Amino acid sequence: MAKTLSATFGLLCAIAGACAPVTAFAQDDEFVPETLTAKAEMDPGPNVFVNVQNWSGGPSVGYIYSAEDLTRKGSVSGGSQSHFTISRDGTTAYMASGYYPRYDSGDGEHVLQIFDVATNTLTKEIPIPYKLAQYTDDLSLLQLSADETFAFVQNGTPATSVTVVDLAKGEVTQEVPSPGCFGIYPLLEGIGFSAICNDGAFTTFVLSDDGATFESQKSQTIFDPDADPIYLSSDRAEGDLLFISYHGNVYRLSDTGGVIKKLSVTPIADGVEGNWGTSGYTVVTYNEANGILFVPMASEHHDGSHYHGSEEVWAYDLRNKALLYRSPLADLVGVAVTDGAEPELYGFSLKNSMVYKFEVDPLARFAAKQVAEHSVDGFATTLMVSP
Amino acid sequence: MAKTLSATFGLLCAIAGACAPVTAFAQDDEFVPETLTAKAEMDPGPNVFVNVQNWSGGPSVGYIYSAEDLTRKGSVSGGSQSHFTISRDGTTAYMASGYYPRYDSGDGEHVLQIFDVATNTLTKEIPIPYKLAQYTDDLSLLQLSADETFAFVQNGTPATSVTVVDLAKGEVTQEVPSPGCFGIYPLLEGIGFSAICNDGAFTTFVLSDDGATFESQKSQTIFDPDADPIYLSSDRAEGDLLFISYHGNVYRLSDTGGVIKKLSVTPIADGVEGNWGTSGYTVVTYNEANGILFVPMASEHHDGSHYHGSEEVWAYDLRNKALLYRSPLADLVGVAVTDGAEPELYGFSLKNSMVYKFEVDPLARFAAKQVAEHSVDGFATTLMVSP
Amino acid sequence: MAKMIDSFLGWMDAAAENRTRRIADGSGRRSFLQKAGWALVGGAVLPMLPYDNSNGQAFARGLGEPDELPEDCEYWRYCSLHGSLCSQCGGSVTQCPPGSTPSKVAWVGTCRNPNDDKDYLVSYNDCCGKGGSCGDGCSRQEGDRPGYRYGLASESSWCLANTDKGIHCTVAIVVGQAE
Amino acid sequence: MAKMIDSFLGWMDAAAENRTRRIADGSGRRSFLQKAGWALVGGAVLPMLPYDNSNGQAFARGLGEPDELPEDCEYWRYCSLHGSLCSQCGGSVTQCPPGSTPSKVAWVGTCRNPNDDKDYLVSYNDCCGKGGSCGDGCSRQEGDRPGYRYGLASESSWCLANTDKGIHCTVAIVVGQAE
Repeated sequence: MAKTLSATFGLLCAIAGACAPVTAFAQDDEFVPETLTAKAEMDPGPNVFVNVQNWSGGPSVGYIYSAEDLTRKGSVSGGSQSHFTISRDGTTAYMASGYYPRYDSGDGEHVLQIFDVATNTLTKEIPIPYKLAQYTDDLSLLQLSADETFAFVQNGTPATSVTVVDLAKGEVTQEVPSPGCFGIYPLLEGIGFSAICNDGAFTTFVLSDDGATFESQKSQTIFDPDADPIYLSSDRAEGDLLFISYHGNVYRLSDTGGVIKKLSVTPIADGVEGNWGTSGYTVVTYNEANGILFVPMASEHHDGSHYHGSEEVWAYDLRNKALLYRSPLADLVGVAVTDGAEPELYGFSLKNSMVYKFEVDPLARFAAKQVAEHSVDGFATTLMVSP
Repeated sequence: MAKTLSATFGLLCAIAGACAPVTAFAQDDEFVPETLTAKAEMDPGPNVFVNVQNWSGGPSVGYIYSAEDLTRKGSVSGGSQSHFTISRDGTTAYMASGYYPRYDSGDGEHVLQIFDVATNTLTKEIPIPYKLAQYTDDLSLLQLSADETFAFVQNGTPATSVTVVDLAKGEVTQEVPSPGCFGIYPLLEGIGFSAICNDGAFTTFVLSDDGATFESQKSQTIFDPDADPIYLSSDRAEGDLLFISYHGNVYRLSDTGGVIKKLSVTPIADGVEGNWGTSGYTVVTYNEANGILFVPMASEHHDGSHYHGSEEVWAYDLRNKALLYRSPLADLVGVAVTDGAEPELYGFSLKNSMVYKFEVDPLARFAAKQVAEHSVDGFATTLMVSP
Repeated sequence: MAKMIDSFLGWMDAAAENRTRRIADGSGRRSFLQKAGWALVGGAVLPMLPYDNSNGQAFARGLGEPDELPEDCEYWRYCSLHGSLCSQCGGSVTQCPPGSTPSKVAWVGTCRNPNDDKDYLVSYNDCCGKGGSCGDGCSRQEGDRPGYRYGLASESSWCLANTDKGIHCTVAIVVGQAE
Repeated sequence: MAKMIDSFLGWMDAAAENRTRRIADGSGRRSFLQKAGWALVGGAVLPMLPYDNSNGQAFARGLGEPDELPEDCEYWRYCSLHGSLCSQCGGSVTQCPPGSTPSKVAWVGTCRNPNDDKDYLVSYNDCCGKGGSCGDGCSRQEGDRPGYRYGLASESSWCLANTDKGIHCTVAIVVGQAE
């Protein structure tokens, strides 16, 4: 019985075939069919953000966990090789990433996306120059100005520059050339930032109020990039900038006055047996209330081991220059601590694909022990905690 | 020393900073710097193809291994959720897949890509209707006509139809509606194919020489989709089509004459203790020279276990209706055997992320033992062997 | 298990036929098909609220379920699930995580509810339009059939009819009783 | 190790300065920068054949290497490698796999060759324009510096200056002797 079907009829038949099971529902009076919805908002409360960068041509994701117990509450997703940050109050997330429609060939575009954290929704997408750094994420690669009206985006083609984005207007105001410099460390006042340069100096860029022009000042030499290279990772301590070198030397810098000045260098592993060095990516995090720096460290560190996982996390009293405690927390490559009197420490492990919460005891020399964990799928090097 | 840098100057500086190391090479006369090249062609020889489908918004990949020792020789990459096949001579590969420029939002496109296997290069890309089945790969979802002049692509929106592509012209000639039917099993002569339908019958579609029109014939009921559902997986045996059910019943069908006819049903697990059933995705592969069917099987099979990995691979003599050997090959979800007198069997495991080669001994009741392996990263359900 | 399959088969055959015929309301096959097509696109026939802040507590009516629902693959209504649990990434058993979109179409399973010993039809909808993984995957796939019975095909993406394709996780909605 | 770092530092400082000055040929900084920029885009300065069928046997001249090269991360020229080995997916130590494209730019390491006990400059180029993974990854990263020394930054994609971005694997080309 050969026949020729019309395309229209065929498609309708097929739909019927597919949906017949779906359209069937019960006649029983007591049963009320359930409804399918999307949750409107995440549960409230402080959050931990982990930026999972996709290097395989798929979406990067900012995973959002409860800071309480690391329950996974939601996520926002963007393009490839994301850089990520959040607003100070934790209500807004920013992701700079690349979309490559053919994954492995042809042109793409780079965008800065703004997300409402509560609803996990994209609220704005701003095209940026096709120069975004395709680089392992560090918090210094996407930063906001002090008043959070501008975003600074690290470029690398491999020529380096910084794209300045007016967040209210949703447009790029300029591309600041920062040749031989990398990393963005915003000033605490005004519109501007500093960057680490290839000769061990820093350059500070002070922008006009409209973000359209800049002036720059280069510092004296701050560190020796050959003998004592510093990580991109940084945190603030009482308004100063803290960096740490591969070899565990803490550089405390001031950026007031539009130029970086070196305040002190503190070797935290001096006198500790075992050739300890810093180990990880997000390796500088400072608890303000107690003046304690937490650093993932590994023994027998050597050329090339600086991004390996930790053997321990050290609690170092930066005010009294004293190593207080060495918690045996292995395989961490990123740490973040809250600023309160009772610090909460978070960290994650690439090896174990896990994010962890650690309870820190101020009465026990800031010893840290694990109290929660959650799996993280993918490649992450940065994390942040919101109020 | 505040200064304003011009963007141009800054960029050049940055490039110099980046490339200074690269431009430095030695003056030593005896040293000849090496050159960076791309290999022009893969090493010759028969190949094993494994289609790794990307379901996460990234590229799918057809991985190519030496059929000799499973050395990885190359790959071709396309879009998401690929379906994959090769020409009979193994020189051309075909991939139907989806490109979704924003991964998680907005429109995309579906394409059929043609690759030259030797050079691993894309030679043609043909846009196809945005209806491609986003479905775990089976070999029946992308097939070529007997003379390899047309490609048949399975659609599912979830309405089902088949896109017909003229490969020489690089264009779609028609969309054949196949309501309630799925899977593409090309005829051995002429331009056409059969499909499995929801009532347990098959429909055979015979196309005009230009691929632009078709006539269809529906068969008698072949199997019971409720009681004895068959897999999509199929192979040819002396010109007949072989299918197998979840419960290990082999359906031998003829498609000559433009309609499917049932020739025999052979229960391969009858009389075997342990409630054995078929287990995997690519579960039907037949060695022509010896008339042996190889099937991944698992004991205590139950509703929902049909895609689990194997416990054993059975060698079943289909001519003499005899179970010859049960090789203890665990965790396989796909198998492919060559057609020669000395069969070579390949299989892969999702659990172990491995492709394997097995030596099959015709003198030992076609017992199979592993002789090579190679890792496969990602989700794969199909494999093919080329001459 | 056998009973469930029987029930399932019954539902696929006469019972479903009867019900769909009733829905079709005698207004002709073509008309029914159009309606069915619309219903399918509309999402499991049922009215779908765009957003819900009930934390997934609005369900379980008439199912005799406990207040706290289990989150593992062995939960009864996951009998045909093939996907990752939305309850592990910001959603719930019946809610897509914030910022994702429920799929317009779904596959269906028939699961035995141990709380009342009845069989229910469960609609498995993917949550779409969000990249990245969710929690653990489940692959129970009871009643699964290949694409020749597409409405039971757990191996398909079910974001396929949505504009935003990214599959994030899968929910399980009890949409009816099986007879 | 200390000696290699010393050598590396020497190369970064005076030696490299001397060499680049020679290349610049006294024709002015800006001109040099333009040339260097061009050279960078041209791919590790060296002439690059588009295709090669030598199976990677055309190298190792003057390096005293054995015929068969090791494929593991500990191979001497992989000292600063951060990526997966092209030799494990259809390429070789110096060849991108068929169908992929060598990166136009690269990072550089300084590695001690145990065959002649000399230090060499090694250019690590990504092979671009192909999706999917390659073989095992290596992360030795000796001499690696963050992006403020971009030419040593193994944490960057080096397909970033190619039109086709997909990073497939990484090769290691000996481009010079370190002094």
